[in-house]
This record gives sequence, structure tokens and C-alpha cells, in this order.
Amino acid sequence: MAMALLRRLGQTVLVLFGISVLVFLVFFATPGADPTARIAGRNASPETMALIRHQYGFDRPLPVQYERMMVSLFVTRDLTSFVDHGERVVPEVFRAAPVTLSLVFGAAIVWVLASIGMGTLATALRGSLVDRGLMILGLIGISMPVFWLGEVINLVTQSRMHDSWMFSWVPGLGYVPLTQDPVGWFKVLVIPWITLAILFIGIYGRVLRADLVAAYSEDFMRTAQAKGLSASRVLFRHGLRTSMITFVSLFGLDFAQLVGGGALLTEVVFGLQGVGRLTYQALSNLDLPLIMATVMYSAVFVVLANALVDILYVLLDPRVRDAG
Amino acid sequence: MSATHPATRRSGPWTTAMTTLLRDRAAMIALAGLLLIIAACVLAPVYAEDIAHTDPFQSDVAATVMVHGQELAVMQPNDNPLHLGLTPLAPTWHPSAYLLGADSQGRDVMARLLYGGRNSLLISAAATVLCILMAAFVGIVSGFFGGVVDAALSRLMDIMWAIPVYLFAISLSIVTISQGLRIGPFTIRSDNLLLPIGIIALVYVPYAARPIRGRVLTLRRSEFVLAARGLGVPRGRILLRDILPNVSSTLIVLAPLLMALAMLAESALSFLSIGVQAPAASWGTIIQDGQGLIYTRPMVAIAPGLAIVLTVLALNILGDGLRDALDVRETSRRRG
Amino acid sequence: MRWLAAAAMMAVAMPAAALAVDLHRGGTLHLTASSGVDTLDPQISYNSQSTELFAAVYDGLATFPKAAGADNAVADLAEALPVPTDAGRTYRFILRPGIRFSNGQSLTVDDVAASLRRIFKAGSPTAGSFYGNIVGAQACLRSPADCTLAGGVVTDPAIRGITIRLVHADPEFLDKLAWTHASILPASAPPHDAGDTPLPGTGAYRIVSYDPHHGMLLDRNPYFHEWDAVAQPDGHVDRIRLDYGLDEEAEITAIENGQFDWMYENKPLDRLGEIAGRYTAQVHVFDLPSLYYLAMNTRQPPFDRLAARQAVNLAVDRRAAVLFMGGPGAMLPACTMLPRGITGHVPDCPSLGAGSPDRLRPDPVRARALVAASGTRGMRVILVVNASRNEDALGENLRETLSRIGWDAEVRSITPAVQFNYIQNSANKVQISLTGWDADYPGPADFLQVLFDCRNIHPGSNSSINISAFCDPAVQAMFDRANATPDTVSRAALWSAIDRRVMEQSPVAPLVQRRYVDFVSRRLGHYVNAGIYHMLFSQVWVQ
Amino acid sequence: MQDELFAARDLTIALPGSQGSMIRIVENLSFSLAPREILGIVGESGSGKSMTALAIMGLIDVPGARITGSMLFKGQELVGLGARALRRLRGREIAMIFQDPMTALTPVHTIGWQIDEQIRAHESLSRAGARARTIDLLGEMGVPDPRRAADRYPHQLSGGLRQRAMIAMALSCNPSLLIADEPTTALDVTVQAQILDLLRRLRHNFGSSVLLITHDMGVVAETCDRTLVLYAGNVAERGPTGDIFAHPGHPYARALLASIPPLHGVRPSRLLSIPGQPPSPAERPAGCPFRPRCPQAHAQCEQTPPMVRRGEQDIACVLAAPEPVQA
Repeated sequence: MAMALLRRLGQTVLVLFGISVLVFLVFFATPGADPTARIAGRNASPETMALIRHQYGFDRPLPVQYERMMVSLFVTRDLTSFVDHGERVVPEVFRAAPVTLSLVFGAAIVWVLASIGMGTLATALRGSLVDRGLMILGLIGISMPVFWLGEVINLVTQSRMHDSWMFSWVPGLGYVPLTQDPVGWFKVLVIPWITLAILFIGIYGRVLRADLVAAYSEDFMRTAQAKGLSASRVLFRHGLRTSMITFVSLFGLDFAQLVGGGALLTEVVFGLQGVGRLTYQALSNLDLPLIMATVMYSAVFVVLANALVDILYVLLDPRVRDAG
Repeated sequence: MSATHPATRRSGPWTTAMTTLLRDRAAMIALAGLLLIIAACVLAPVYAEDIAHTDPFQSDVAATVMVHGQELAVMQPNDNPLHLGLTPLAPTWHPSAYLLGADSQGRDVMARLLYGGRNSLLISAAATVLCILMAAFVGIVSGFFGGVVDAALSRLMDIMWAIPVYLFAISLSIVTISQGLRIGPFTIRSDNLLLPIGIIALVYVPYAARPIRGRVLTLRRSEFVLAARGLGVPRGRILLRDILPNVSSTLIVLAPLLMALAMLAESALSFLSIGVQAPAASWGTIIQDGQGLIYTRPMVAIAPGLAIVLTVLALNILGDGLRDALDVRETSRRRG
Repeated sequence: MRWLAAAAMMAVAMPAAALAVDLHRGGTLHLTASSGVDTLDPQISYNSQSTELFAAVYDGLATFPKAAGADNAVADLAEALPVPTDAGRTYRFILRPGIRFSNGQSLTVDDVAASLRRIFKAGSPTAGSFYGNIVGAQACLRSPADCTLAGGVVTDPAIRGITIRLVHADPEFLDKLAWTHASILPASAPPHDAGDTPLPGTGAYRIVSYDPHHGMLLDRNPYFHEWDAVAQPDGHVDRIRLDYGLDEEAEITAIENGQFDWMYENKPLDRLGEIAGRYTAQVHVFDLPSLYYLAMNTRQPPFDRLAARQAVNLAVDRRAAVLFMGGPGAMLPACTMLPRGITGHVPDCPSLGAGSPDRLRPDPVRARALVAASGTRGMRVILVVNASRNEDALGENLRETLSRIGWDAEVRSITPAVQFNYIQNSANKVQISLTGWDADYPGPADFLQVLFDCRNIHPGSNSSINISAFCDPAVQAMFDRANATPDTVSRAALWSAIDRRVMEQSPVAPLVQRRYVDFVSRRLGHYVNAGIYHMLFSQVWVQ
Repeated sequence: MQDELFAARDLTIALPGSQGSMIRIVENLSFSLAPREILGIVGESGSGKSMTALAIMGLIDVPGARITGSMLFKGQELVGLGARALRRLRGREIAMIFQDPMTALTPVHTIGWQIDEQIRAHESLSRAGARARTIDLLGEMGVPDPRRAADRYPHQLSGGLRQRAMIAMALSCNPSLLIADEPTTALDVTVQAQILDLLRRLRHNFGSSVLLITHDMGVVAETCDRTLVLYAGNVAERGPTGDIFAHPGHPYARALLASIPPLHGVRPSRLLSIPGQPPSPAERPAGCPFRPRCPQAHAQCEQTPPMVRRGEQDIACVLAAPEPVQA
């Protein structure tokens, strides 16, 4: 167990190293990305440029710059932004994390429950109009770009129908900390939760239905029926339980990516200052320290989530355990 | 088990599949819908030139158009005292002119929608196929061989999944501005559709590969694979005959989803001048244009969105039909 | 207690008329912006959000008037603006007495001298271009750590005197001193970019807290008293809160709903009609010294040919540009590089043979002939624009124009984070680009000399503001002449002549001049627009 | 016939085919089963034998399937019985063992969990009580160390143990009727014999009747009291096993008997010595369905053959002329 943990840890370090080197190289290979002129300000004289280059160490060889950046990111944790001068990126990411966690956890609950409901209902009624309708709804959910959906929802709830009884409860955009005002927190997040969840409800509902329907052609499902179990017990305890592999795989990837800042468009459109919005700003400003911090943060979650998914596989399917 | 073989041998599997498919009414309707969409996109020039009489690649702020006997400005100035803003023509619901209205540059949205479909269908279909192939390869190899191979491939997937694609896209867009991307003797210009196809395919490989790997991990321990191994069947043959058919249902479900995602992802790349370049259109870029008009002309963003939904829907129903038709295992077992 | 003390001080300093009870005093002004400023250091920040905010927080020896209408620099921390002596090279200031920083410290001439040195030590972006003319400045630029400005800045604590000596005469030097980078800070300010730590200032407000991703809070400077209502007026609101995080569309909606009083970002084009139609009284529009133009690289084909550059100027459809960028209320067609409101601006288009930019029509026939004559017909031309929704339509329109007159034109949009630096670097071989220039201060040199001085060409550098790499000896000589001309009227004529000469050489094709569209909440009153500071946060009231 | 446990009369199962047609998988099937009797249904794949089993269980889930005729179980009509009532019978009164023990058990639950589940679905028993019965059952089925076996997952057990677990599960509620669908096909020969032995003992230990479905005449011979030979959805012959084996009346039954594989040693790759394959239900010829493959086919076979009674055998063949009765 300790060995496996160590191995996984080693792999994680390798992944982080690979990503950070790639990001670093790509950044400096991009014409115009050199931060000197952007830090120095427009129309900076060559002397000012030289001063900035020296202050920030851009005159050092790339490996040295990389090493210095990694040290100040992971060891001293005082890496500062190239765009917001003096801003320490590590605390900034950790300050943004609760917002993202609030958004993603809520959305995940919504989408897991809704997609299981949708997948099982469609399977139970497979071939019926309800089944068809749910699957079409799912596809519509998938085909709606989240940013567009968010803007339309904002258009309706914040502008067009803001004063109607239906949406007068909707607070202005922005985040309210859970610790400060739980009700306000819920009100502010409930629409972003649903918006973010819609895409995933579509994907997961459809994937689950496909796997469940496939499960119904398995012998053990017939056995379960032959045992005289109720239809719902057959569906949930036998069908669902064995059809979660795809679901769990995707969930691991999606959840990790979102917690790591992948919900950037949702955060941007609803004005939530989470890791996603930070990532969005880092990328649109090409702010290498902040890019590095957010990417490393998200990579940690991706690796962690995949490790968790592997553990879940084992819990879900004992056959995988014995495969060693 | 003995049941399957006589059943498949009786008539060719392809003929059986074809007849099954042809009998599937929903699949046939979906196929007809898909062909209709493709035909409409192929015939885009006919619509633009002979019906709408418009050039969907030419911006024009001063144009006027006759609708229901009324001459309307395509870009309508707002009658506010401050002379601020300019609103494109609303949908006329009249096929001869601006059926779906104009976009922010005074171009006919319907005509652009038809032209845009060509790019969207091409890019998303190619990217999806490429992605599925790569993901199936990675997922199966990773799940089947396990051990070091699996660890290496899985961490590679982790890297790909965690990497900020947008950064790469920005970089690529700048690198390719003047001279294009040089790979050996080949130079890829930034308007080459291979770029978005390749990028999108790569981006979603981890997403599709991971669940496939999960399935294979389970299958590897399942009886028929163990039995086949016990009998000394070569690994390659097990992969092809036992594992691949079993992950195909996952693939068939993922494919239309990937297509929808690809159509949207394409627009982000296009925004950075990778792939489809202005004035050319794709459904994704029209949605992008429409986002700037959501408060005034929502149809610009809704119409391409609907086109994506319909296409993906048709493909999906067709995919289900195809799977039912090809899945000898399932049908024969039912008959038992 | 502190508030009482401040009030007592104000009572002493304020004229009797102002003592009348201010019914509008108090409350919190809620501002919104997508994200923060580059740095809180007023000597380094180069961002119009900070220019607007810092107007109420920091002062220089001079300032631009914080009142509507006027735009020449006025005295701020100095008692008066001096008339330069020594052939326009020596400026003698007397510092106002009794002014204190927001940390309580008194302002002295040492703070002034230290602040001027700090421009170089901390690496202010304009250290070279604005202040490099001060005696000793070149040494400071070369070796910032050892900067003394010896001979350039001389103080006389006894009379609170500060003398600044220049190498060459600079008629716009007072404007440059009024610019935020010459803000006066305590001498103890660190000799490097202060980053996100606020530095004490002398203005009516002080920065209490700041996070570039969450917001900024300002409250009253407890040591402030009003010494000149035009230079640094006292504020109405007690607090200014700036929240970061919304995008433009959401900001508009939030102001409509009364959630915020003002937004920083440009208003999205599709909302202009809505706000101007339904909230007309809350919209304020005024000219900005700001241009969108096409920069043509005079060292890259085809624009190394004069005829090719002139063809572009003849062919571009400025009326279409106005419409694509928000309509006649938001944009003015421009055919010269000195915008309306800047000394030397002429209201016609001499080089294009039209009476006024409004009547200017594209002339594709002549343009096509010029392209043919330049021998570059059929050449591949790539126009580099910002990847931004607002510039999309204009970029596409310009591509069509370039194609129509004979080139194989394409448009490439790159992320705004690097576009501006990318197009400056000669290594990138950009042929033509769409860019913009906002004045720091409303003077002609800030347009013409900055953008077309041979000395602002730095090959291979991302900071080479003469994007066209335009170097014309005639223009260069005219710069020197203008700067040496003390008389304002004849100097204005000279700048007009330079503008005309530049337009004849066509290194750029000006398209439109921006007008600023401001959208405020219903409750916000006493809107005052003051030139480069836009809306004055200290002057508006919310109750 | 009062003591019949189960009786099918003219059972016809039709599935929807293309263009709204119905394909009759099983036609006019009649048979009965006495308490504690073992009836074998023999036929090749596609003969409809598994479909018959599923029909009894009410597990045909093909949309649009039509079942006509009658199936009486303990006097209760199963055709058209509501889903809820059927479910109450399933597992409790009628249980089923499937062909492939490798896939018929849910892979993610332990054997014990799955048997407990069935017990608790039909009887209000505590978790511990159910488990105790499970362990007893496993022990009775000859599973060594049943306590540990109950905590194992299906893939951790050998095929034979799994089939024993399957049978234990099927018997867990003392069903009156056990349907075993090819219970030994997937097992190797020695295990096969043990399982068949187990089935034979059931009627004494549990009092169950068994409907054994197989394609293997050898299995029938070893196990069944009576036998029903099914060909292409139709009864070819039925009667006491001994009689059929001694004097098979139908040419198909004769062919089947000729192809009994040896119980030991290598199995021949093809089990049937009859050339050709059974027709698919959609292409079934009029008249005797065996006609195309029958070595003795003649003109009369184009008519639906009558059911000829010979002793205790019923034979669906015109050739089965009454022979001199011997006993």
C-alpha cells in the first residue's frame, strides 16, 4: 500500500513537472508573450526595459528562470503576477478555491442526481416517448454552450424578467461566502449550479442509459428478474451498480477539471471569483505566474481524481481488484 | 455461446446489419434528416445566390433590403437622442431575404448558417473519428496491458487533460500568423482545417480514453477473455474479437457527444484565428457572433445552436440504430 | 476622533461659502470593473482605471483640472505653475504649505525630489519618454540605483522651492508633470514597484484595501483639506468601493438594476442602443483624445511604398468604421492623427482632399490605381487585429477593403494580451495592424512625437511605439522646431503642419476617434467629466 | 391429471418481426409436469426451448411479444397474469437456473449477498437469518466451506461452484418448479455429472419439479423422467425418457440420439449428424418443419403432421404408424 502510494506520488510529480515545463516553454516560444514590455508599460524606453528585465530575471537562461519560478511557486510560495504587480499568486488561488468548490460541489450534486434519475427513468421506460424525450433533452443540454446559456439566463433573470415574481428573488451576480450568509450563498449559487450542471446531466444521463440498457442484455439481469425482485431493485442494485464504470470515469475527469478551474466560463458569466475565473484571467492576460499556479493546482486535482477513480473502480467492481 | 455462430454464418453479417438498419424507422428518419442537413449545406451557394440574393461573406452597413414590400435597412440605427448603437435586422421569416435576420456585420444569418454547416460538419466529424480512434487505442492498450504501460499512458492522459489548451491555441495562433506551422517539409497555414481537427481530437482523447480503459479493466478479468487467454488465443485477436466489440457501445454513445463538443470547441479556436477564418463561417463562430447580440438579436446565436442539436440528434439516433444492427451478440442472445 | 480632527482642519481651510451644509455628503459609491489595475504604484501604473481612481488619491506638482471643460495643466501641490526661464528649460516651483500625506506625514520638498528620482529608480514606463529630458535623467536611466538627478532637480527647503532643469525646452513638460507618473509620494516610498501595497498620497481619498481579483476600498484621507477645488476637490461620498469580477454585459445589467453606480469597461456594442434609449439620462458621452488607426510598417512590403500606404488611406471606409464601432454617437470619423480637442487638430482632411471627415468617402478607384502603381498588386497582406468582439467587424471590413483594392488580404486576430506588443516588434514582420492610441495627456506631442519620432524605433523590441517604423527627417526637424517654439499659437500651427506632413507620408491610416460612453446608476448625481480623468469620483454624489 | 403441477396447452409465443408481422417462435406447445417430476426439453439452438422457459417465468421483455394458449401453474393461469403477481411467483414458486453461471451472477455482489437478497425478497427474514439459510443451502449444494464461499464474488469461484451457488439461490425459497436452462453446458464434464446428480436429488430433498432444458440427449438420458423433443418451435416427440430412448418415433429424435456425445473423452465438434440447420422461425416451411432435413420426407409431410400416440409417446410424424404394442 505504501509502495503504491509512493509510486503514485512519484508519478504525480512527474505529471506536474511535464505540465509545468510544457507551459513554460510554450509561453516563452510565443512571439509577443515576453512579459518585459508588458510589465514595463507602453512606450517604455530601452533602459526601462533593461531594468525590468533584470528585476524580474528575464535576462537569465530559461532553465534558471524555470527553477526560480518553481522554487517561488512551491517552496517560498511568494511568486508574484506579471500583470497585477505584487500580487502573490499562491494565496490568490487559495482564496479563490472556496468559491469554485461551492460552485462545483453544488453542481455535481445536481448533475449526479439528475443524470441518475434521467438515465434510470429512461432505461425503465426504454423505447417509450419519455425515454426519447429525455434523451433529446440531454442532447439539447450538451449542445448549448455554457457561456451562451449563462448569458441567456442572466438576460432573463437579471434583466428582462428581473422584476417579475419569478425572478425577483435572484440576487445580483457575484459571490457570497457560505460562512457569511448561508441563505445568500445558496441564492447566488443556485442558478450557476444548474447552468453548469445542464451539460453534464446531458452527457451522464445518456451515457448511463446506454450502459444500463446494455446491462439489461446481460444474463445476471435476467437472473435478478428471475429472483422475483422488484423492477426498481433490479435496476438500481444490479443494473446501476454494474453500469457505473463509464459514469465514474467521466465524473472523475470532469469533477477534477472543474474543481481545478475548468468551470471558467460559468464563473466568468456569473461573476464568481473562483479558480476558473482566475485561470481565465491568467490566460487572457497571458500572465505566466498565475497560469502556472492555476495549472499546477488543477493538475493536482486531475491526478488526485484519477487516483480516486482507480480506487472507486475497485470498490465498484471486485474483478478489477483481483486484476492487481 | 454456441448459439452465436450458426446465426452469424447464415447470411453475411453486413447484409443482416443493413436489412436490420433499413427496417429501423427512427434510424431512417434520422438518416433522412442528416442527409437533408448535409444537402442544405452543400447547396448553400444556391440558396445565397438564387434565393436570398446575398453574399454572406461581405459585410455591409449601408445595405437595404425589400421585405414584404417595405425597404428596410439591414443595419438599423437606434432612434435614441445619443445616436448610439446599431441593430441588425431582425428575422424576416421570409426566405428571399434575411430569413433569420442579419448578424453584427449586416450579413444574412441563414446563408451563413448553411455555409457554416460545411465547416462544422467536416471539422467535428473528422475530429470525432480521430479522437475516438486514438482514445480507443489508448484506452484499450492501457486497460488491457496494465502495469507500466497503463501507468505511463494514464499519466500522459493526465498531462493532456490538465494542460491549458487555450494557452497552446494562443501560442499556435501567434506562431502561425505569417509563415504557418512548419512540421518537417510541410507547412500548415493557420487556416488549414487540420489544425482544429487535430487539436480538438487530441483534447478529448483523455476524456474518451478513460472510460474505455475502465471498461477494459473489467473485461480483462471477465470469463470469456480469461477463457480465450487460457486457450492460447493471441492477444491481438482477443483485443479485436472480444474487447473491441464490448467497448463499442461506450464509443457509440460518446461519439455524438464529442461531435457536439467539437462544434463548440472549434469556435474558440476560430476566435483565435485557428481553423475557420473570417469571413468564412462555422456554426460555432456564428454562435460566437451571436453572443455579442444576445440582448438584441438572440436568433443569431439560437439558430446555429439548433442546427447543432438537430445534427447531433440525428447522428445519435442513427448511431443507436447502427449499434442495434451490428450487435449480433445482443440479438442472438435474446433469441437464445 | 480622527474624523473630528479632519473636520476641524477643513473648517479652518475651507472658504465660508463651502461651509454650507453639504446635503450630498456621505454614502458609498459602488463601482464595478472586470479586474484590477496593473499596480497600485501611481508612478508605474499605466492603466486608465488607475488614472481615473488615482486622480482623487495622488497629486503632482501640477495636475489636469478636476472640473469640466478645461484641459491645460494647473498647479496642484505647487502654489502656481511657473513660466519657464532659461529658454524654456528651467521651472521653479514653490510647494504649498500644510499639506499632509494620508499617513499623517507632512509634505516637504524632499518628498518631491525623491519622487522625481523614484520615477527612474522604480522604473516608471515613461521615465525615458516623458522625463528623460531632465538634467541627469540619462544617467538615472542607465543606472537607476544610483539616480540623483543632480543638477536636474534642486530643492531649497527654506522657501519650499523646487527647481527642475531640462536639457532641451519642452513646451509640454508641465503636462507631463501633471501625469500620474509624476505623483508625489513620501520620500520613504520603496525604490521599486509597490505592487499591491497602497502608498500614502495627498488626495481626498486613500486606498484602504486592494485585491486585484476582488476589489478595492477607498475612504477619506483623514489629513486632507481642500487647497484648490480645481486641483484636488474635496469629495462628496465617504467611501468608494470597487468590486471586480463581472463581465461587461453583467456590469451593464447590474447598473440598470441599481447594484452599481458606474462601470469601468467599455460598453458592449449591442447594449448601446438599450442604454441610450431606455436610460438616456444616465448616459454621458464626451470626446476622448483616443484614436483607432491602421499602422502600416514602412519597412515591410507592400507598405514600404508610399503609394501603397496612400491607397489604404484613400480606400478605408471611415463611415463604416463608425457604424461598426457603435454608431455616430460613440465614434467620430478621423482622417488626421491629432484628434478633436487636441491642440493643432484641424477639422478637415487636407491630405485626402475632403472638407471634413464626415463627408469623406472611400475612393477605391484611385486606391486601386495606386496599388497597381506601387507594383504590389496581388501581394499577400495580413492584417493583425485584437481578438475581441468589438474589433471583429471592423477588422473584417478592413480586410474586404484591402482585398478590393488589389491585395490578397487576410485578417488574423490574436489575443489582446500580446497584440499590442507583437505588432511593435520588427522581428514579427507585421505588415499592417489595427491598433489604438489613447493620450496620456491632451497634447499633440503625445500623439505625433510619440508615434512618429525616429528615436522611438527600437528594432527587435516589443516596446517600439513607432509601430510604422516611420522616420522622416522633415518631420523630425519639425518636432524640434515645435518644441523650441514658446508661442502657443504658432506652435499649434506647427503641429498642424506636422500632422499634415505625416498624413501625406501615410505611415498610418487613422479611422475613428473614440467618444467615451459612460453609464451610471439612477441615483448618481453631479456627474462631472474631466478630460483624461473621465468621471470624477470625488465630485459625484449618491445621496 | 389432477396432480399436475404445471401444464402448458397450445402455448404459442410470437415476436414482432419486420413490417408488423409476427414471427411464431414456439407453436402450439403442450406439455405437463407432475410434482417431483423431471421433464427434459431437448432441442437445438433456436428451437424455442429457452423462449419457453422465459415465457413461463414471464421474462420475455421484447416489446410487442405475444403469448397465447394457456399455462396453468398450480391451477393458476400464468398467461396474462399481472406483473406484480408474476413477480411474487418468480423466485418463490418458480425458480430458474441459467445456462452460463459465469455471467448469470451479478459480478459486483458476493454470492451470499445475492442469495440473501432473494430470500429476503420473498420472506421477512433478518439479515442474519437469511445468511444462515444461505450458508446451509450452499453446504447442501456441496459447496465446501460455505461460510467463506458466501463472502466471495462470483469471479473468485470456479464454474462448478458458481453453478452450485446458482442452484442454491434458485432453491432458497423452496420453489415447486425449478427451470434449469442448459445448467451444465458451460461446465466441464466431471462437474457436469456432479451438477446433474445434484438436480436429481432435488426432488427428494426439496420436493421440487424440474424443467430441464438442454440440447444434450446425454444429459436427458441421465436425468429426466420424461422428455419433450422440440424442433423449430414445434413438438417433435414427447414421452417417458426410457421409451423415447428405446424407440424414438420421430426421425429428428432418432438423429439426436445418434449424436449423443460420449460422456468422457473428446467431444465431436458437431453434435448433430443430420445435415443442414434448423430453419429460422421466419423461414419455417409449411407442414412438417423437419421436412427439408428429413431423410424420409415425402409428399405427405407438406401437411401439418398429426400427433400420433404410441404407447406413452406422442410423435408428430406421419411415419410413426402404430406399431404392435408390446406390453
